[in-house]
Amino acid sequence: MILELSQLSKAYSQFDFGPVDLTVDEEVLAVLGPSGSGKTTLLSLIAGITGLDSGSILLDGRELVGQPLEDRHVGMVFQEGALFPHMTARENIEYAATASDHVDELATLLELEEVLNRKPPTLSGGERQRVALARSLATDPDVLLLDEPLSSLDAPIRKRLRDELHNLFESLEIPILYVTHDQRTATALGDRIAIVRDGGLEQVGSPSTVLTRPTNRFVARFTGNENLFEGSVTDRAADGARVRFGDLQLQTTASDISTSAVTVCIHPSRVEVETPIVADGNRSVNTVTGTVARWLNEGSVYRVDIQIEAGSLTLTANVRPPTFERLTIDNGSEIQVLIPQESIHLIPELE
Amino acid sequence: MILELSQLSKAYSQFDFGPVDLTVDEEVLAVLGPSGSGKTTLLSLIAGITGLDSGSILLDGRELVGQPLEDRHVGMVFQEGALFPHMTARENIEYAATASDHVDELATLLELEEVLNRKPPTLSGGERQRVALARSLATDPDVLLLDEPLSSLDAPIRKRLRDELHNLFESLEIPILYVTHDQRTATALGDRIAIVRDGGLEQVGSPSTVLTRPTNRFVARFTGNENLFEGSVTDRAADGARVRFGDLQLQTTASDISTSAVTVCIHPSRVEVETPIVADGNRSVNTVTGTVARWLNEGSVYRVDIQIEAGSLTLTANVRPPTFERLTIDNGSEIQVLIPQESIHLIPELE
Amino acid sequence: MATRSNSNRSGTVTFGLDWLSVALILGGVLLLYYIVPMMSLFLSVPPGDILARMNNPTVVDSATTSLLSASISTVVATLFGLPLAYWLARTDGAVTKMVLAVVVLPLVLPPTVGGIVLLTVFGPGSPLGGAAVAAGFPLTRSLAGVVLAQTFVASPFVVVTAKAAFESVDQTLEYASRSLGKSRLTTARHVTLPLAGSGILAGVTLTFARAIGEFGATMMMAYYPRTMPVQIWVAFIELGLDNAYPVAILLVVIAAVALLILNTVAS
Amino acid sequence: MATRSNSNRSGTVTFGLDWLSVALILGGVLLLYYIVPMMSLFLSVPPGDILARMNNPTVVDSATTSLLSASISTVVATLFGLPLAYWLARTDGAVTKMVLAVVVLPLVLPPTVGGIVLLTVFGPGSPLGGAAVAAGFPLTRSLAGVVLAQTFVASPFVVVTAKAAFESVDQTLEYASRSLGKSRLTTARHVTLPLAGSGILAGVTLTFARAIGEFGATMMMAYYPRTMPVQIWVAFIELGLDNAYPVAILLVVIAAVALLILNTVAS
Amino acid sequence: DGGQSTTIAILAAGSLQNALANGLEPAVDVPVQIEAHGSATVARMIDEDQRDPDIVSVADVALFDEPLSLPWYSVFTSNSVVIAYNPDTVGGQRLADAGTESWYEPMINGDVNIGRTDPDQDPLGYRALFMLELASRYYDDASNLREQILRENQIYPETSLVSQFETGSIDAAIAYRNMAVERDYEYFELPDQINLSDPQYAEDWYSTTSYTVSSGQEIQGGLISYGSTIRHMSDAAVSVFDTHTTGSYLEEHGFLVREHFPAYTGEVPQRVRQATDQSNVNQSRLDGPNKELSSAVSDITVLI
Ligand SMILES: [Mg+2]
Ligand SMILES: [Mg+2]
Ligand SMILES: [Mg+2]
Repeated sequence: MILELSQLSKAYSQFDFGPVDLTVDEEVLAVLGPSGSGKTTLLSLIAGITGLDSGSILLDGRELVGQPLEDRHVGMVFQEGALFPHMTARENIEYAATASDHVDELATLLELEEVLNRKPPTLSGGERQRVALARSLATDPDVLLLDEPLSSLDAPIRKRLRDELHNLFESLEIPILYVTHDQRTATALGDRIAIVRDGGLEQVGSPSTVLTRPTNRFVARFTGNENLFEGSVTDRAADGARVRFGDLQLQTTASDISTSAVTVCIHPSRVEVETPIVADGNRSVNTVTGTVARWLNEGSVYRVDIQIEAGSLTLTANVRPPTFERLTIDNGSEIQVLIPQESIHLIPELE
Repeated sequence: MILELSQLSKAYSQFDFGPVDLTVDEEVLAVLGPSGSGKTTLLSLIAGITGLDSGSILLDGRELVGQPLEDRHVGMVFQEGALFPHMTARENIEYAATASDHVDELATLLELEEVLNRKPPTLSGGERQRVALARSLATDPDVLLLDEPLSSLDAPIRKRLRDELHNLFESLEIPILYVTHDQRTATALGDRIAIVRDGGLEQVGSPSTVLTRPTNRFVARFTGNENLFEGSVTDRAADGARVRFGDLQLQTTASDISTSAVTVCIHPSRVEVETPIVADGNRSVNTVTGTVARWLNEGSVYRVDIQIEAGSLTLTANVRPPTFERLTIDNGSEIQVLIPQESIHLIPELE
Repeated sequence: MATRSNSNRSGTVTFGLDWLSVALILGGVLLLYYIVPMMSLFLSVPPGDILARMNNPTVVDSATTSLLSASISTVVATLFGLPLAYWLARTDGAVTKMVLAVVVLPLVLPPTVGGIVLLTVFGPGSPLGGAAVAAGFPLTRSLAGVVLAQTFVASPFVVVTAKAAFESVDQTLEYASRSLGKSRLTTARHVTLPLAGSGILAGVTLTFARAIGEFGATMMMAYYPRTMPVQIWVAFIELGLDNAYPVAILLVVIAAVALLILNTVAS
Repeated sequence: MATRSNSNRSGTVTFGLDWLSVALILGGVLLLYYIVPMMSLFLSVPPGDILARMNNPTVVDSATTSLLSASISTVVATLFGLPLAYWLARTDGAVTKMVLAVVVLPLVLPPTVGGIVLLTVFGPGSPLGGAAVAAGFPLTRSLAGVVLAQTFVASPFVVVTAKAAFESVDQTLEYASRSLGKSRLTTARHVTLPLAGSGILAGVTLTFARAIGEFGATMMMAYYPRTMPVQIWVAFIELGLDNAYPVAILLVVIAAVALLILNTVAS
Repeated sequence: DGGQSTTIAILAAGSLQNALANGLEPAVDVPVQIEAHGSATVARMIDEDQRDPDIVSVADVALFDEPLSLPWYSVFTSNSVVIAYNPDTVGGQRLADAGTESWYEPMINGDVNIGRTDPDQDPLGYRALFMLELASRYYDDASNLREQILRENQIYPETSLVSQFETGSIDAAIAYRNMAVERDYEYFELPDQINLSDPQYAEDWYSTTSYTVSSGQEIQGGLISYGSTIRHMSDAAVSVFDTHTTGSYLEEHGFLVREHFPAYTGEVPQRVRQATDQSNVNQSRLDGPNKELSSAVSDITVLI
């Protein structure tokens, strides 16, 4: 199965979607973007809920455009589950099932045996989403679309279900589009990630590429790259360019920068404040010093804003709790910041 | 202003809330718990939306119980904002404002000048929540209750608004109850955190206490302590007990454990896989070796499941991307795990 | 500040409570306005008289006709009205508004006039009515005539109410059903209708109530077979109120029982 | 597998489309059932005749009475009905169901009987009616009588419809308003009513339409001052349909214009 | 024949409803369907093709000429105008106290709320006016009763009049005798000179009053006479018509059967005349020879 979207577009009064070209193989494509960016519209167009203005949707060569949604064989898991509230979990799944033995099979697969006789309002969020998924799968869909199925769940349940989905998706050999606004979910589940903004695709690629090599500021910011600075390339060499921003001048491994004006992008999780014993001779590190301006305990990590002494820049670093405690970090403490050369990503700024 | 709740209780057909005793000073109390645990009920009882069965709610000595909600002077920011959809943002705030100059003041404070003339359905989630907050503040409330105001927001906006709220809350000198199911938000905003479960309080304390010293398994799991093992204390000394779990025997700094049966609790963010140069003589570390069983890229962090060689235990560690890359971690790689003694928390298990 | 706002607020309380009472009193007055005449009706007749009528074959016949015709009219109105209501609910624009206006217009016409106008369309003298008579299925002076009259007068209620009910059903659920490969009909039967159920039931209730109480149009279209409202009329012009009231009470009781059964069975 | 399900699915399509057409046809038939009699009414009279009636003082008087009384009845029904509807919407349980049943019962009573029963309560022979007459404000044979009759027959519609409208307003918004220190009344006026607006408007529309078309109960309570339905009846008896139809058309036109204005002003 | 089924449909004046349903119907073998409205409504319904009854009977034979125009009819019974009163109301009691001889005095004084029907729409309505006019002349101490007693707010539609009376909203009603008899109302019989029931006063006395209805027709006073005709001739219709116009049930229900009834106007079919003559002979109800009294009984002359 392969899903090929070409020149898909749809104009609303306040919002234009597309044109979008996208091919999804038997893989999980995580569609990541802010609310209102057109993620749900994309799924609605594929499912046939929304009519499109122009474009083509080929599923293994079969044109879906023009077919009513009931004939597309596209499974959709809606944001809040869209379970039929007057049917029990079992009835919801049976309603969809092409074969009746399917129901128990799916119930076992998604660990739903216990809740089959309960009605949706009495189910927890996680159970509801699993029933919705089972219901979609009961039709043996040729494509599976999921619209933020985890967004309303509690963190521990979300984490567990994410793991389950990861395994389940690997076993399904169909194209899967998974819409989310949560970068961690997209990274954990997606074989590839598509970043959506204002009805268009900004970047499509593997999670690590999208996260560490964003093609523009929007992608960078949306994937948690909080350290974005305007800079300029001062020196190009085969093994990497030097870049100046603020009063800092740092060595990078970036080699194919076409413009002089760049956005310097350093993900907070790649800023280090401690040198590891396993120092690696091949990896060169820029070292600067600064003062802690503010810190915030975010549970698993401390977010530390560091005022760089060489200028007026503030660099944010994610610091693990043991490190935070070991270094007795507090407002005003002096701190040494290590920025690996390969962690500095340069985004060319076109005029 | 001080808010004192005593023996607050309310029975529903399927769910009993309380009795709850809680005192909130001029501080932010983050109320953290899974959905359905009674967080919203707590706020509803204080606001007067839900009638209570018994108990007392004193606000600076004034009894709120029995007063209609319009007389309590309790500001409430509802989960989805509950903005009046037929009024513009300005009209929403003006409707509440005791003085008209208040509106512009608040609009400036919350950066709402641009959107004042728009109606709620056209606002983004973050704008909507800021308007809702401005509307509540316009009444000069004596207490502020917030019901998951950020839960429906996109991650970057959530992060930014969380920072703004942090500053705003510090300037308000009233008790603030902030309900959330997101541990990171609770940790970042709360002066104290209250963990709620099944209508009762499980633990109330500072963020770091609740996170690192959970009093039971539920709190531990809900605050992201994924490594929970049944163990037994083998040796008690003044400087800490030794604990055995699985085939491991580790030294801890825990000194006041009354029972022999314990739950061993090690937060994944405190499990280290690299020795820092800044090694600290005072801190003793347990070292074990293991094999990587699975890893998941979660964006800012990799979650790595490590099979401990000494037994059948699986320990989860959060690993920062540079570390992950430096150690070239992959399924099957051997890895050394460092568990600081003070990072091992023991929860007494009472029969 | 606390003092200021407290006094300010307690002022609002008194005001608010007052107005709450006023509102409750207004509602209570309307309720009394329905109850008192009904009580007065029930109290005006000794129970024995009512029981006696229940053995009167004419009254029994008219009760049968009323129940049967109102049931058929309700079924017809529902069967034809729900698709219209669904279309109205799922469409917007000028045409929708005009159609909605057309649905409301039969209410404006006094029922007797409605009956006369229906006669011009369905009476034996009209092409349609003539053909029907020739086919042995007269559209006036027959159960069909009663149903035509009641449907004209009562069906707008189920349309208007069901429209609102359909609007309250989340369209996502319909999309969900169809994305599971179910046709529009299957979706309507298994998803939309059950979920709009209580609103539709309210509309069906209004329609049945109005149909079983319909007099003016029914009298014009079909004086025979007599429905209970016509029978009440006949009893009244025969011997006055004392003669008519027991039948009226029977009508209210029968309709109430029927509505009770309808609402119990349906929910 | 693709082949199996494809054939399977295209089977469903044909079936589904057929039923869709059937549904649309059913709705269309009902719409025709409203339109054709109305057309027949309009086509039966030359426009000149209608214009001529517009200068007839009796007709003008009855039009005035009808518009005035139906407006007052609608206002009264709304004023008294909304609190009742709100209470019904925000309460659950056996009592609520019984009250709702009481609201529906006036529909069951044929309007003429309803009028007679109202007479027993408000007629000059009753204590209440007698007192009103003594006070110079007779409740029958007066505009008050028309309003009482129309309100009895038409107000249930606004109650039932507004109840559904209130139920659709998220109660959280009301709590939000009150937590901002606003009284119940302020909340009702500024939050609940505007948000339930379109549903209430539908109920008000039904009530006005039914009130302006009411004949049976009005005729009993207040033959004078004559409303248009009474005038239509009188015109019919005096000189037949040719005499009555222009008045009926005028009634439909006036009601349609009034409803149009009502719906335009309100939204 | 004309009847499509053996059931005979009778469309009749409302005042006949009870007599027909409980007197005629049990007395005939043929099934009958009776529908009753005000006489004017009956005439309108037929004229406008809304009804197609086999037999039509009205309380004012003038309606057979206008708006209906039927070839023949039978005048078969009469009724009289009475004053019905409700002794349970204050006004009704005053009337009872005043008695048969001076019933009009409390009415003049305004102590009694009286009800009557619309003279523009309903024969009983203008007959009430004729009765008062004649009473003004008949009673020595009464004059101008029409002006003194009548108010527009006494007018109710026929059905409403009964409701008003029975619910105590009015103290007294100017009504037909049979209504009072059938429903056990308290009532005053009025002298033949003013009650419009006696043929001997019809031509010279009753006819001296008149009323112009709103459509411009002037209606002269006359005998209250019920007329009936067959619109669809059949054996069954004739048989029902016979019992309808000559049966003893009429008197039992308070109608007045005069010696010269039934009397025919127009081209009466022979079979009808034969059937009814037979009945009259058999029942010996007629004292004198049957003669056409069209001039005497066509109580109302319509003057355009
Ligand atoms: Mg979306
Ligand atoms: Mg909640
Ligand atoms: Mg969330």
